[in-house]
Amino acid sequence: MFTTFREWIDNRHEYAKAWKQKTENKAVGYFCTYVPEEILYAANILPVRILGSHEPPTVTEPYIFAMFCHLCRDCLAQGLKGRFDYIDGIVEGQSCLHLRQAFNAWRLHIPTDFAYYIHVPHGVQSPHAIPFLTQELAKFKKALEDWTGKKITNEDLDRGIKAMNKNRELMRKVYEYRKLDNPKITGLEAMEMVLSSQMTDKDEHSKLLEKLLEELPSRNLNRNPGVRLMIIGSEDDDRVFMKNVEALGATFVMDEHCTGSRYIWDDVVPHEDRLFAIASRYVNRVPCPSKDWPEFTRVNQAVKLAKDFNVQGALVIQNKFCDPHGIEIPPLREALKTIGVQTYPFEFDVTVPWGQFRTRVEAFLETLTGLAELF
Amino acid sequence: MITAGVDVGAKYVKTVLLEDGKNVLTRANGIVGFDVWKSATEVFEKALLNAGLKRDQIAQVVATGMGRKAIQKKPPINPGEIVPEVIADAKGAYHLIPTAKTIIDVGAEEGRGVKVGENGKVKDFVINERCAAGAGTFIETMARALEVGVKDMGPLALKATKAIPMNAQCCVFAESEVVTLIHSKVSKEDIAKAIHDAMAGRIASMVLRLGVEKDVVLIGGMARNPGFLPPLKKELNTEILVPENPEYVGALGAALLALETEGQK
Amino acid sequence: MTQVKEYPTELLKIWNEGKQLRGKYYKNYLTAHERGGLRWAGGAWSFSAIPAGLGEDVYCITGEPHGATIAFFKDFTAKCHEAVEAAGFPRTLCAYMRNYWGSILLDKYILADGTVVDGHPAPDFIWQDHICCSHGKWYQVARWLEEKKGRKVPMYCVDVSVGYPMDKPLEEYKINYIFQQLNDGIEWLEKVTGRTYNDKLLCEAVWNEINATRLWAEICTLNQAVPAPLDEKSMYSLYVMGTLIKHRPECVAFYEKLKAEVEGRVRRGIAAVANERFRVITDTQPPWGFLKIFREMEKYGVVSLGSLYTYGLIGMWKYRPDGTWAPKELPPRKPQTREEAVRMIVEWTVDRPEWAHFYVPEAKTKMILSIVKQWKVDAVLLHYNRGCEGLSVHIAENRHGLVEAGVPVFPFEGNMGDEREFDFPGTLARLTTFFESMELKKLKE
Amino acid sequence: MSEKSREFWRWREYRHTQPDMDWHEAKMVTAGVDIGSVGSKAVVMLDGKLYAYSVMRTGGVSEETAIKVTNWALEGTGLKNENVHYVVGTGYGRVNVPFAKRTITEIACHARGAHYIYGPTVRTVLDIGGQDCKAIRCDEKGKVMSFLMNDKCAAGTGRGLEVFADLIRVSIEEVGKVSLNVTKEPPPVSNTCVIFAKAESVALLRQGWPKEKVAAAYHLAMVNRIIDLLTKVGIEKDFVITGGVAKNIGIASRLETNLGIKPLEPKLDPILAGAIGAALFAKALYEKQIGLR
Repeated sequence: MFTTFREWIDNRHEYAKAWKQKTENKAVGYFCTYVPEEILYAANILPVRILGSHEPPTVTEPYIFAMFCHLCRDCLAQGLKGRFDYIDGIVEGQSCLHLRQAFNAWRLHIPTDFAYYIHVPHGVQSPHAIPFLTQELAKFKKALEDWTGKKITNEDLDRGIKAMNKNRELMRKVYEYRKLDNPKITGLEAMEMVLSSQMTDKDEHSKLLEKLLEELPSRNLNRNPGVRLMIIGSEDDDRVFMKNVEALGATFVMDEHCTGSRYIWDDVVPHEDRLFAIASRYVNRVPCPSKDWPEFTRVNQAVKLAKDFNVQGALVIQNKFCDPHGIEIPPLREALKTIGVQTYPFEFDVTVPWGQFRTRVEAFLETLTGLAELF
Repeated sequence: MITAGVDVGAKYVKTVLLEDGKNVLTRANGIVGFDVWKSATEVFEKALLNAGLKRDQIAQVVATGMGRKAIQKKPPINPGEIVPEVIADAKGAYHLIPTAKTIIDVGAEEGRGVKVGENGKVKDFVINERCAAGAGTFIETMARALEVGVKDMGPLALKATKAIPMNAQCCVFAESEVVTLIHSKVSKEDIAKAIHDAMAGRIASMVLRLGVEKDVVLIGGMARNPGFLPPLKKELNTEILVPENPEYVGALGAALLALETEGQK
Repeated sequence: MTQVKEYPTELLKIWNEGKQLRGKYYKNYLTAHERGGLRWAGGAWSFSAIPAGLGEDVYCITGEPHGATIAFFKDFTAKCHEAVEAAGFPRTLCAYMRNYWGSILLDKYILADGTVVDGHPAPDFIWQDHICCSHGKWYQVARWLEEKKGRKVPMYCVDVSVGYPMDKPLEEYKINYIFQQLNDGIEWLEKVTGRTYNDKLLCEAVWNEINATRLWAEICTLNQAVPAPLDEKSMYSLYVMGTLIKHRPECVAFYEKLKAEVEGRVRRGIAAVANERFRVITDTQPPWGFLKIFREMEKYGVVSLGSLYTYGLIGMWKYRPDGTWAPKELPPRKPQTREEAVRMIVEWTVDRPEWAHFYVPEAKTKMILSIVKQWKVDAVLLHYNRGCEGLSVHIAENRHGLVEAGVPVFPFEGNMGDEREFDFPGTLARLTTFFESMELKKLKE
Repeated sequence: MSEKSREFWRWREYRHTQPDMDWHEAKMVTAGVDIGSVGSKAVVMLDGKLYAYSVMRTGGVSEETAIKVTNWALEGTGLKNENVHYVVGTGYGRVNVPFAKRTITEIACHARGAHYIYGPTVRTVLDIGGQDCKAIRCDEKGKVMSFLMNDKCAAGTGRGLEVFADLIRVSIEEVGKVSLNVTKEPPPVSNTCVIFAKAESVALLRQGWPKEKVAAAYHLAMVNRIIDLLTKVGIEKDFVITGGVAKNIGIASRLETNLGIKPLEPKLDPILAGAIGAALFAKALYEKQIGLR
């Protein structure tokens, strides 16, 4: 199963082109997980997450100042290099200033006939956020209808909601197997499962998940799980880092990433007003730090997950220049320390110097295992 | 009429003696020491010696480069005027290649991009910010880490088999990755290529801010490094012309400007 | 050397009055508790007219101007940065925010004149707004730091990140979203302070704010005159009143007096810079620790008339039918009830120029081009400000738009609040190269 | 070599054998090989006592360096590779030490090595390497309790000093001393990163500042950056400095004045801390292997 997930990620462009040919429907690129994919599925449009290629994004210099994170520049670089020429439009659900620039620069400099920005509110802890987002989603639905020339009915929305909820639920079931003393999947595999879901058709992805869930109980990784780690922080699709860390005698048993648990943790609760139901999901979901104030709900979520998956140590990731996650590092590390989970901070960039990181990871693992036998 | 151009760079002083704005009588260079005035004077006098001339036979001198202020209003050079590097680069490169529209000058410390209008006039320019400084010296430091001569770094890079993407935002990040490569059994050729690709990436991102218009001309000390040109062409995806004696183009431009100021008087 | 005209110059008479007003306000904030008053913390863009309804003795030092004051004093700001980094925060975060947190961690407070007082005065409540990613979290963490010192500070934050379309009025449901949050906020203020809210004071404060922010725009318009009566460096000390006390009558009175004096200077042809011959505008906050860069520019006869930042951070503007960018028209009459006052301040504030550029880069480029045209500007100096991601969002797109419109642009990288990252000698060398490429020779050493 | 072309960045390579010890009588011969980003060290111990060591520059291929530095440590002692019972590799190139049975990070090794060099009262170890700085908190046995390494911008302290020495044309071994003969400490250059610091130093030299004053400003900037790291991890007495830069008196004395804590005086070359720690771990591992532990 995981080889298919991996292939889907590595050949994401070929997959989307083949899907378009087969279905003769449109595909839309999106930047952040605050885009309501339920409505896109309702309009029979394939949402495809735009992520970077981890190569220096020099082409973006005239459009985004290099002091903004590598993710937003790397995403724009993919568009400028023509690697997403097959998508029919782009959509962004408001999150941080960084990805907003990738969206605007794409809109301004890469020909596309549909560019829509949904003002998902930041005040998600306010009671007025859901009614506000419901009206924003109504405008978004209308814009899709005008663009595709097809009405989006309640049945379509139900189909979209069902596809998303089912996919999320199945992935949560797979995550449960990571609580075992000897987890049935590695951290790398979990990331590949969620990442591939963000770039492929949900129903197709869910079928694979159902087969995976049949096989998991008997699956044996025959590897020593070693130290139980958790990875928390900025958007992270760096699979090389995950692979390398898990080769040093540790396993990522849990994550708090928008490319991981945060993407699958909340479902749409059915309601007569479908848009209200979808809006409630995106307001009440585990928030991105850029929307998480005045209370630290995401930090509390990370602490809860660390307990539930009995984590021994956590790697706290900040994409260099990422302010929302950078601001939360000290409160997050302190909260985890109070429940006995040691942490170590990492600064990620477009390319990652594995030499430096290997020393930090191994030394961190040594503090967790204590090299007891050598003293 | 003989004029002179003195380009006091971050690391080297370059001097050009020019006859009637057409043929170059001699070129001389030397390392910049603490006493900038002394180093510039030594190189200037070396040029006079090579050409068998005296100071009073030089009608006009114009100085340029980072250290130009150190020789202002002081004998023996006593330049009639001092001009920023950007203006001297434009003049010199335009003289050598009149179709030049975008000039890239990469020296030891600084990198510059100049957009040139008609008759070599500066339309727009960009100079690397400090984060992107130190192109030349970075290659020197990394040559030391690889136990390779600085001159051999370029040719070594051309023999590489694999391209390894490396951070192109600043030398400190790039250096951390070079150390990683050294300790993960990557061949010296591939490491040298990664270093040159990173430097080219940094200079390209600066020039892209300016916009690339054909013909593109590369000048400055780094133009002599054969490993630097191919990745720069790839990043800017354009052909790049390199004139003869690329590190003297600034000094040549200054000598041409000296002719103009002498003409106006 | 071509002969350069010399304009008469003269010091601003109102200058000291401004200094005293600001100094007095800092003291009032510090000593508020001694007189039973209240202190609140929030940003320069938070709706400061709303807490004014709690009483006349309610004071606020807004975060950004305080961050700038700290940045101005090099060694204090260095200690703040060190304290924040020692606490584990990354160095790339907003420089104002780090200065603010630093003074909490050091438990020190610096006044406008540079004296450092022991004990960081904890606010009674936090009243903030959120449009930049760092806004809400700035005070969320400030609150977390205060709590670790045993001081519980309640926090309320109004989300205004609703999207501001270019050249279209704001939809009703967006205005309503802000209006409802402010209405709930008044009840919250009564709960956390135990005071009964006074709607009459609110109406006064809203009307003061509307007048003060319009007056500042009118004063900025006077800089269209040649020679320019004000230069940006002095405007920094004048507009700061608007970031601190735009809801107070003293601020309205101050700006009325300032406007009269500047109108007098225009009539008499008084210049801010004697040999003005090249008019520039800048963008976003300057490197506060290196304002001497303006004096270097004056040696070339270059004057900075201001920027979208000095004009639009608090000044309120609107495009007129004829396409010119002008001070916003006052509403017909003073608000009488709480609902009228809150709706009026929301409808007034949503046209804030610097909110539009968070969403549409073309909006800011258009406003800068209007200033270039109407203020007769020769070049734009763009500060690629590493210290503030909010005001430098889309800055590369703005540069792109200006260059395509044929405006000479000089971009320079720096940091408004962390002077360790500002390369003064390098920037000065590049700036003088830019002037020389504009055929401007140095006039005096 | 003319003054012009001398390489001020190159430091002296050296080795040493303890004369009064004889490996034939030793029950356990163990070695620690520390392949750093700039310098490589090999240490040979007899029953946990320092016997022979060598220090040389890390070359372009770390595997060759590992072999060369180890052979140089054994040179003249009569010992051959096979006589060494257990070898532990550490440092950047630890994975490339062909004959190392186990690799342990330099954080654990420096803490253990500092315990050997400075004694059991050590609680805070600062290792200023060529590429990275490490601030380590350890217990009375030299076991790591917590640690922190520099962020991306603060990399390259050791190599930065080499580039700086080349810039002001003073040998790397003297640059610390030169930085101290100033009457008053000048304001530091920027400590944002090595590139900013060097650029500002060049500007100061061009303004006519004497070498000593520029060196003082540069060293103070590096020390401020190191202090940031130390305050993050928290400093508990006794405090020691290990790694090559420990011998730079310009850094060590400024750390003392600005931290207000006196680092202990090393009885042994602090650059060996990593390799010593590795050799001691090798002894513990060998004891486990032959059932002694």
